[in-house]
Amino acid sequence: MTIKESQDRIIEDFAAFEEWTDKYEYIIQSGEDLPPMDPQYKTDDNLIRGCQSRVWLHADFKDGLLHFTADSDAQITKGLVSLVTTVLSGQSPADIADAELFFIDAIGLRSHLSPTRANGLLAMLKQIKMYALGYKVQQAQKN
Amino acid sequence: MTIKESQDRIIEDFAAFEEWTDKYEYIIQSGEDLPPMDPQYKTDDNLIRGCQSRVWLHADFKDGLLHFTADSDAQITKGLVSLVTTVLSGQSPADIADAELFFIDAIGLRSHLSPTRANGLLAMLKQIKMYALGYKVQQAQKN
Amino acid sequence: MKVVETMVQIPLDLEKIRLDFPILHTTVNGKPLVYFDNGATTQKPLAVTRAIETYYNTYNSNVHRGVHTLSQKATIAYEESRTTVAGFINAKPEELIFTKGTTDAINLLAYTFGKQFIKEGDEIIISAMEHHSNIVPWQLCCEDRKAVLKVVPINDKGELEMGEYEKMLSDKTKLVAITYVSNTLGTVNPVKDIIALAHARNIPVMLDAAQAVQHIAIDVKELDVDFMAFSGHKLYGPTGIGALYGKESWLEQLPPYQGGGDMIKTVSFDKTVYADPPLRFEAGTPNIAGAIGMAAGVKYLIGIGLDKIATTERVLTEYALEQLSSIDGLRLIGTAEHRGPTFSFIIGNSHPTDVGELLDMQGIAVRTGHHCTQPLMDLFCIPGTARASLSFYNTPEEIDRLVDGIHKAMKLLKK
Amino acid sequence: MKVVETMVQIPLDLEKIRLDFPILHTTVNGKPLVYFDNGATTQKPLAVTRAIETYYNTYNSNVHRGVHTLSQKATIAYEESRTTVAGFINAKPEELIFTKGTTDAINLLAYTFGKQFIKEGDEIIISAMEHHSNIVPWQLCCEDRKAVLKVVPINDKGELEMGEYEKMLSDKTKLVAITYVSNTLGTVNPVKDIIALAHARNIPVMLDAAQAVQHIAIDVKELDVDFMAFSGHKLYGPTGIGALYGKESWLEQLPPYQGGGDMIKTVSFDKTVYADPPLRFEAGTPNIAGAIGMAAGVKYLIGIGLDKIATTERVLTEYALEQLSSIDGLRLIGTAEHRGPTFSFIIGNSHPTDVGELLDMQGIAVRTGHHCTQPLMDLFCIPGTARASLSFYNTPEEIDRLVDGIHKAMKLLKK
Ligand SMILES: Cc1ncc(COP(=O)(O)O)c(C=O)c1O
Ligand SMILES: Cc1ncc(COP(=O)(O)O)c(C=O)c1O
Repeated sequence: MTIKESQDRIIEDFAAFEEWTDKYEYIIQSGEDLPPMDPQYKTDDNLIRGCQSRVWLHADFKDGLLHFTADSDAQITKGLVSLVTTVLSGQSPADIADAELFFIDAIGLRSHLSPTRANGLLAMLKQIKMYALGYKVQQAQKN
Repeated sequence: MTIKESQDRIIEDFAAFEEWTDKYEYIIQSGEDLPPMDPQYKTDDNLIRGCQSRVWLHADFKDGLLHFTADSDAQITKGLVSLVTTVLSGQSPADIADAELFFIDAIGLRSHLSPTRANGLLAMLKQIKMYALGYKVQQAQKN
Repeated sequence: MKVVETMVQIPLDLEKIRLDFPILHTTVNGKPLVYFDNGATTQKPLAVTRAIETYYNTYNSNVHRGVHTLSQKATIAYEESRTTVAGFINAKPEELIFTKGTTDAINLLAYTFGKQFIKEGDEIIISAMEHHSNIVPWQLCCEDRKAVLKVVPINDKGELEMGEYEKMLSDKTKLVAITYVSNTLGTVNPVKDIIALAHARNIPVMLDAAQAVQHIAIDVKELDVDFMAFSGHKLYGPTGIGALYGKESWLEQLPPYQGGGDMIKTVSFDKTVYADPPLRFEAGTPNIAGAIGMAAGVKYLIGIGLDKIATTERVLTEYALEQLSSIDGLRLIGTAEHRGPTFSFIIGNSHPTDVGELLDMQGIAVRTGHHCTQPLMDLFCIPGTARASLSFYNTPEEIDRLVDGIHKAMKLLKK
Repeated sequence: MKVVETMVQIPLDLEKIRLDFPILHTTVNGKPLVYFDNGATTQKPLAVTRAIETYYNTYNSNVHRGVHTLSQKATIAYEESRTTVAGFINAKPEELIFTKGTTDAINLLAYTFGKQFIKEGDEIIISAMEHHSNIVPWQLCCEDRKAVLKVVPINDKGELEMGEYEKMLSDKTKLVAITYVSNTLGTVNPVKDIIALAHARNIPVMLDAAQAVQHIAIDVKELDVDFMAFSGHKLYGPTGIGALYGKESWLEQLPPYQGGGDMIKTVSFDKTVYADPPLRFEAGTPNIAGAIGMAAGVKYLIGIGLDKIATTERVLTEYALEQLSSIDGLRLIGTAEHRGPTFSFIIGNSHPTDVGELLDMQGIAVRTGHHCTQPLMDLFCIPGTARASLSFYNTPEEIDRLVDGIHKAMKLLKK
C-alpha cells in the first residue's frame, strides 16, 4: 500500500464512526496494537519530549526501506503514533520525505499537530522527515 | 473679617462671572496683587514641592495672630495661594486650625486640591494647618 | 450528599450569577462548557470587561503628572483602584504595589529583599508544595547572594510538616516564603502558625496568595503578614495585573526594582532620587486598564458577598470530594484536612493528558500536567495530574458532569 | 500653508477614521476634546477594545501546557499575537519578548545584558535626550557592575552631536542605548548611522522605540538593530503590554530575568533548566488580553496603511510647525531638522502648568512638565514645557484650535 492509500483507508475507517467515542476507541486500540518497542531503543536519544506526554522513536533502514518502531506514555498519543508509523513504515526514504500527512487533519485531530499542544506528535513527525531526508540524500550519493 | 466672611466674599465675586476666562483673570490678578515675598524667606525650608509647580510659604506669628507670605512659580497656583493667604492671614491659630476652606470647591477649582494634581496647593494647606495647630498648642500651654 | 441537597445549601442564585459571565454559556465540542480550570485563571464578569471598555472609550490617558482632565480622571481611577484592592485585604493604599501578577510580585520582592537583606550563608525557607513562581525567584536570589534555600517537607496527604518547619527556623533564616493555598493539592496551609513561629524569631513572612485571595477573605493586619503576592487574573480580573502587599515599614527599607518613569523624585546623570513606596516600585506606565479592571473584579466579589462565596465553595468542595472519592480507580493527589476547591487526580496508570483530552471532548475543561509544581510531582512520583479547580459560579450539576465524564474516559482508557 | 490646503494633502478620511475612536467624540470642560497627548499614550480604536472583550467573553483561559479547547485557543491567539507584532517590525516571533512596556523591556535588557556582559570599567552609552526609562535602568546597571555611563550631548536644536558620539565609542563600550525619537523634542535620531558606527566596533545597539513605532515603519533587519523596546499603549494598543525585540543570537546568550512559571524547562530544588527565548524571559502568566489587544492595534494600523499614516502625520507636523512658529512669544524646545509630530514649547516665562490648565479649560489636552526627561530640562534650563503630540487621527482644525487656545492663554497670562 502507498502512503496515500493507507491514509485513505484510515480516513475511510473514521468516516463510519458516528460518535466521538468510537474515534477515540479506534485510536486507543491502535496504540494497543502497536508492537511493543524493544526496551533497548527506549533511550534518551530516541526520546522526543513534549511538554506533557513523551514519545520514543526508532528508525531502521533495511533493503532501501525505512521501518519505524515507536512508543508513548500517553494512550491517545500512542494511538496516533501507531497510525503514523503504520502509514509510513516500510516506505522508501524518498516517498516518506515527500509525503503529505493529511489523515490527521481529516480525522479531526489536527489540534494534536498544534505546536501549542506539545504532545510530541509534531516533533515526532519532524524527526521522521529528518530521518527520511537523511537516508534519501545518502542513497542519492551512493547512486 | 472672619475666615468664613472672606470666603463668602470670594464666592460672591465669582458668582458674577459668566465666562471661565473671567474666573482665571481674577485668580491670576490675585496672584499679581500678592505682595512680593521677601527673598530671604524663599528658602528650601519654606519650599513646598509639587510635582509641577512650586510654592513657598512663610508664617509670622505676631500679637496672637498668624500672618502668611507666599509665592509660587506658576501664575494660577500663585493666584490661589494669594486667595488662601488673604482668607487665612491675620487670623488666630485656633481659628485657622478649625477653619474649613470651602471656597476653592465653591469656585469650581476643587481639582486643584486633588492629590494627583500635585501643584503644591494641597501641601501648602496642610502646612498652614500644621503651623496653626503648632501655635495653638503653644498658646494653650502658655495660658 | 445528593445534588439536590447540595443545591439547597448554596446561598447564591447561581443561575443569576452565571449570567454575569458570558463565557459560561458557550459550548466546547458541541457540549455546554464546564469550566473547571479556575486555578489557572478565572473567568471575568461583565463588570470587569465593561470597566475596561469604559476606561478606554471615555477616559483613557496616561496617569500621574498630567494636568489635563482626562489625565486627572485616569490618575484618580488608578489610585482609587489601588485603594479598592488594598482595602480588599485590609491594607493601606501605600502598602499595595501594582505588579504584572504574582510572579512579578515575588520576583520584585526576591530581588529587592535579597539585595537589601540577604548575605552569604543566610537562609530562605520555602516549601515542597510551591509553584515554580515561588521557587525559581528564590533560587535566583540564593544563587546571587550565595544564600541557602531550605524546603519544608510535606506529608502523604499534602500537608506541611510543621514540626520540620519549626526546626528549620534559625538565626540564619532571613525570610519565609510559603504558599497560602496549594494550586495543585488544594491544601490550605496554617498560615497563622507559620507567621507566628517566624515572628517569634523576628523573621518576616511572605505569602503566595495566588490561590487564596479568590477563596478566603484575607485581612493582612489580622494575619500580621509582612508581604503577600497575588494575581488579578485569578481573582476574576484582567491578565497582566497583580499586587504585592508589603508592610510600610518593610517597603520603606527596600531599594528600587526597575528603573524608569514614575518611580523617581528627581533624575540627573549624577544622582537619581527615588520616590516613596508604592511608586518607587512601579516604574513606567502602569497597567492602568488592568488596575481598573482588577478593582472592578474585587468590587464585584464584595457585591456578591465574600461570606456567600466562601459558603458556596465549601459546599461545592464537599460535594466534589464525596463524588470524586466514590470513583473506583481514581486517586486524589492531595487529601489535606483543610482544603480549597481544587482536586488533582490520576486514574489508574493513565496519562493525565489522555484524561484531559477525553474530558475536553465532553466540554469539560480541566488542566493537566505538573501545574508548575514539578518538585511536587517528583515527590509523588507522578508525571502530572488532571486538576479540576472550582469557583463559586460552578454548580453541583457540573460536578456530576465531571464524574460522568471521568467514567466515560475510564471506559475508553480501559481503566 | 492654510488649513484647507493642508487637508487636501492628507490621504486619509479622518472623519471616518475618528469614528473608530469613541473618546475623540467626548467633550472636556464643555468643549469637544482635542487630544494632543498622544506621546503619553494613544487612544484605542474599537478594534482593540473589541478584541479584548471577545477574548474575555469567549475564549479566556490561561496559555501554554493546557490541553483543553479554551486553553488551546488562548495559546494560539497569544502566539499569533506575537507573530503579528514581530511581523510589524519584520522580526521572527522567537525574537519578540512580550513585556509590560518599554520600561520593563529596557530593565529586562539592562539586567540580563549587564549580568552577562558588563564588567568593572566597561562603558554604556546613552544620550542627553533620553527618557528616564532609558536612563535609570542603566544607572542601576552601572552601579551594580561598577561600569560607567556615558552621555552623548545634543546641540541647541535638540540633535545628537554625532561627532561626540563617534569619539565616545571605544573598546570599553559594551552597549549603545539610544532613543529613536525623542518624546520631548520630537527629534528623529539618525539611527542608521548610530548603529553603523557602533557595529564597526562590534558594539550592539538598543533602540528605545517607544516614540518611533507609532510613527515610522521599522524594519529591524534592515536597520540591523540588536535590541529594540516599545510599548503597546503608545501604539494604539492596551496598557500593561510592550515588547523587547532581540536578535536571536543575542537572546540566546542572555540569562533569565524573572523566575517562575513558563520560563523553565524543568525545575527541581537542585537544578532548574531554563526554556529557550522568548519564553525564557516571560515568567508567569503573561498579559494575554494585552498581547491580543496589541496585535489588534497593529493590525488596525496596517489596515489603514503605514505609509498613509506617515504622510498624514508629516502633513500635520508641517502645518503645526508653521502655525506654532508664527506665535509671537512662543518658544519651541526642539527644532531638529528631522522631527516627528511632537512639539514642546514654552510661552514667555509662563509656567507650563498654567498653559496646560488654560488649554484644558478649552478642551485641549496637552502634557506639561518634564516629560520624564529631567536632565534635558536641566540642559535647557527650564522647569518643563507644554507638549502637544499629534497622531494621524488629529486634524488641521484641531491644530487651529490649539493655536487659538494658546493665544487665549497668553492673553490671560499677559504674555
Ligand atoms: C522615549 C520613551 N521611552 C520610554 C518610555 C517609557 O514607556 P512606558 O512608560 O510605556 O514603559 C516613554 C514613554 O513615556 C518614552 O516616551
Ligand atoms: C500558587 C501559585 N503561585 C504563583 C502563581 C503564579 O501566578 P501568575 O502566573 O499569575 O504570576 C500561580 C498561578 O499559576 C499559583 O497558583
